[in-house]
Amino acid sequence: MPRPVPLGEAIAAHVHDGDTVALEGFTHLIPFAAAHEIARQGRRHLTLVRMTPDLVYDQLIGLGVADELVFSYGGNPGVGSLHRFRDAVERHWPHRLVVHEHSHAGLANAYVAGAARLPFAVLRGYRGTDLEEQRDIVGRVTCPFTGEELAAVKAVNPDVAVIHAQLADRDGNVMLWGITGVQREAVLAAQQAIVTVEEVVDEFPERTGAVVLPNWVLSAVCVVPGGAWPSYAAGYSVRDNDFYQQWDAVSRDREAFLAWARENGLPTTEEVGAHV
Amino acid sequence: MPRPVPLGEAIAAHVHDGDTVALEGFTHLIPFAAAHEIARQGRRHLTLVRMTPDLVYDQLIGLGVADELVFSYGGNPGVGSLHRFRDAVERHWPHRLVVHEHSHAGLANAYVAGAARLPFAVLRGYRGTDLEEQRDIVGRVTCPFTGEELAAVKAVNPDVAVIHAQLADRDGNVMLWGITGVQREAVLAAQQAIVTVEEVVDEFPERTGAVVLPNWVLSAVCVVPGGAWPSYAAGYSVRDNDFYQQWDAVSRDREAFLAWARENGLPTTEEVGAHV
Amino acid sequence: MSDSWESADMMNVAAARELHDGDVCLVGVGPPNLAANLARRTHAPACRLVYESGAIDARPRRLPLSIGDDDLAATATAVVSVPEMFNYWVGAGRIDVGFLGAAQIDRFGNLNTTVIGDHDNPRTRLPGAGGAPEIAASAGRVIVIVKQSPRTFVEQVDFVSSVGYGPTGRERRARGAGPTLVITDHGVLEPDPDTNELTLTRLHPGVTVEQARQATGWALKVADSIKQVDPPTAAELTALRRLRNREPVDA
Amino acid sequence: MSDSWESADMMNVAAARELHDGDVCLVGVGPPNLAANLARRTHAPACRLVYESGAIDARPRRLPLSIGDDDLAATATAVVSVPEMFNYWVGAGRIDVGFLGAAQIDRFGNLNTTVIGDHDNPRTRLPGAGGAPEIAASAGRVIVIVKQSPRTFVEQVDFVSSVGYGPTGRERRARGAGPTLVITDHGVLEPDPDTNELTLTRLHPGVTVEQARQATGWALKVADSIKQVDPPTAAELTALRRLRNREPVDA
Repeated sequence: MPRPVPLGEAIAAHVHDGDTVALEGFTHLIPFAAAHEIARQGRRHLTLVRMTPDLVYDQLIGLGVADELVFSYGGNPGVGSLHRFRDAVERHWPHRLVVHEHSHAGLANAYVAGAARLPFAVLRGYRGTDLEEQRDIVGRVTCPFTGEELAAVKAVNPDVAVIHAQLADRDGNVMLWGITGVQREAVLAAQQAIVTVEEVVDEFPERTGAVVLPNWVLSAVCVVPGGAWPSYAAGYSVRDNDFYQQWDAVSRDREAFLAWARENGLPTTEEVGAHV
Repeated sequence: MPRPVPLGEAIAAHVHDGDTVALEGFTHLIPFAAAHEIARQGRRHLTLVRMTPDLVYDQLIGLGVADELVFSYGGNPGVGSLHRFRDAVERHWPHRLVVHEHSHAGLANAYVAGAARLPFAVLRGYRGTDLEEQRDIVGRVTCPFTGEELAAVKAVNPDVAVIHAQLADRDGNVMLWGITGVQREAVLAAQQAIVTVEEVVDEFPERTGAVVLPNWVLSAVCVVPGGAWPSYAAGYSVRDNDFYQQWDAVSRDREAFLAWARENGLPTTEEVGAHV
Repeated sequence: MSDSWESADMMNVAAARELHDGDVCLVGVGPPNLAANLARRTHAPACRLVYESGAIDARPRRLPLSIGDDDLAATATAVVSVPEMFNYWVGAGRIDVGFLGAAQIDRFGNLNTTVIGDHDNPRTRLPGAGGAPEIAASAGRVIVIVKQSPRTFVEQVDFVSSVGYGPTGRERRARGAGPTLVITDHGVLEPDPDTNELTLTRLHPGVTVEQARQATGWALKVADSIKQVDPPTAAELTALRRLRNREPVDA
Repeated sequence: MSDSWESADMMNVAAARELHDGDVCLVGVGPPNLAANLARRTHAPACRLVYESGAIDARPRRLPLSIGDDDLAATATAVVSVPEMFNYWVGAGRIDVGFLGAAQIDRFGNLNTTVIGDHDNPRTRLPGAGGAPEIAASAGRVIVIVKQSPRTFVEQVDFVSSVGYGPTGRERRARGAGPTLVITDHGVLEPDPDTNELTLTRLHPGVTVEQARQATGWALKVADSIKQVDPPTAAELTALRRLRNREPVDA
């Protein structure tokens, strides 16, 4: 269904309990609205994949949506900790969160391998770090030509990728520009892809550095202006840096967090039930 | 020297006898002018790398510039054979040409590995083909996670890459668009990179799909309008399909070829001397 | 408009008919280019043309002369780099149909586009593999378009550039189904469901089984119930002629 | 304008001074971001800022609050994807200087940004590795910027997120030179040429060797001829204050 569909329909159709879901967007174009819809629908037991969990996963983790997290940098950029993430890892609230941890280069290449439908990718890096002890996702390969040993990462192939973009055209093709992060790879690595966009246009403008995704690799396109708030969509909005600052206080305290969830109609674990 | 320099200077400074040189451009933006300058300066014993040798390498091979060729498809697209290439391989005229042969996917990934300064790249493909018998450039690796055996290609790292682009800016940054092929990877895989451009502008326009290369990965930028003729530069020229047709007759016959070389001031092997 | 047509026309028309609306088709130079664009101008206007030069959903207004024509980039939904094309699109298995040609083909659909004779000292140096090995391995279905002759349909190919079903027909271990159709100027061959041996299953109008046998360098297997291919329609021949004349699509 | 400054200012100024015109610098969040932009606004206007978000030659007009600010993309010569950034730029060794921070550092420059305590059941969960392991491995020089305290300068890091010179100082087998400088609020440490043990080689104004020793969780090696760092100049302090106030560059 590449033509615009309501976001609720897209999430209901494609995101299921227990799925591996990647919501991508590197600081820019983070699909917050789609994340909140996933939470609103009470999805549980997700494995969440994202290079930078950021506030979007801090919220989902606090709400009890995720059982596992695949990531490479879990901070509130420029502010400090992700407190819901820390609470889940350090004190198992609302439940234990299992982490699978990469470097940026590692997770980016795991998506690259996934997009190419290769089982692994080769990179420099990891060597000598304790990240290598996660042998189910970080391994080694030997170059058949030089004998050099290099790091290998297992491919990531999410069930669903969700991204936010600036534009769709009438055929449901999608265009994003600015910092495009790893979104192309996340979409192509996934079995299903959902895209929220700022608006639909007749024709795409020229944009250096833009990523264009043809409609036939997308499962659903939803028109959600402002769907990246409090992150931003270049050309449409600016990052709400105040919200990122304020989140530190909200997320630091379980009660403050639960109040925020109630205010935003986002059900918590007690409301959804831990087992579904 | 990123500021515009004369093409002759750039070739003299950076392309040496015996070098491995990649002139890239996939049908589009083929750096013919730079190739002719290499021939004009009498370079010899080059290992030429290019996915599609096309007329540009048919000419260099006929002129005796190359000892070896790394490639993946050696035809005159839409017309037929590359007769100078065939004559060199089949009848060793003007001398024997050693070939190292990839598929497109293989050579593209060899550049990718080269650009990342990795010793090899992994890909699907090659399995079961006789191309695998070239074990110095095609190997196998086993996925450390799944046990699956995959093809590996040895990285390509040319001494020099040469490309043609539409634009440079006043700082010597370069922009190309349209079919951009493997040029980004060829430039980044090489030790030195020379770019000929159609023109210099104050500011780059917005162009979806453009590749922008910062001046600090380039050794020289030369202003050579029409430098891709008889191939084309999108937005500046169209492909001279007639020349591609006519080349079939010129190249089919050694005498006709030598006459063409003389007319164009391109020295042949006898004129340069086989050993330099 | 004339109803006269040649065996090469029939080959191109038959190939075009195998493309369906919505199919993602990887298009190479030569007959594949003609067949894919013919399909798009006749029964399958919504088939998606992908060129290994990087053009995705190209809608060429005239028949492109090469796979790197500007018209392909200018009309495409997206243009990607060649490495991305092969890694994320072809190798990842996003191509439904790959059209391939060959200088030699054997009874198990293995293809040679590299050399006649020895690789190091070839009698005839052919263009080489290009994008074919990965298309042969990864496309959902591979359709080979090739004129039938004993020189081309050989007992053993001199060089395996692209794998069909392997030396004995049982070695294929790739993602896609392999060469599901070989369309020639004589008819259509399909792999036997058990042995993968290419079997003549359809004949073009005016061609006999005996002619097809004579044009094959091995003892050609013929299906029990061989089908007749419908001759080209007037619409198909008109579209084909216009493509060959490089008339723009809206002329 | 005041001449008063704090030890954190000195740390940032000292870090900025290590960047030279023309250096390609990979900039992360926090102090590295401040130091790199300070260098660009003072003595090294032509140093090249690369952000792991994909911005190459970014010229931010105000201090970016994150490494993904629109201003970085809008002012960059080129913006590339994150995989391309790590594969073709960072991993390929195109970065001259990488600035890194750390929650823990040991005497051989190994860095922890992952956990305090056990990885599976950490006492404190830190953000994680991010881009640091590959920057640590591949940048020509690595400059660590970190405040000195016994909690941070530890005998053994709880988790090796990024490799300096390895557990005994002799295990480094990476492309770049490793942590050539550790800049703290007390002074500057450099690896011993023979053993790679971090050695205090420079002191910030007003800091004593004894204070530096007290702020270090191991028996700190001190260079025979320790140098004094010049205090921040008025120009440096002004630029630093303007950056912190997020004043635009041309204001």
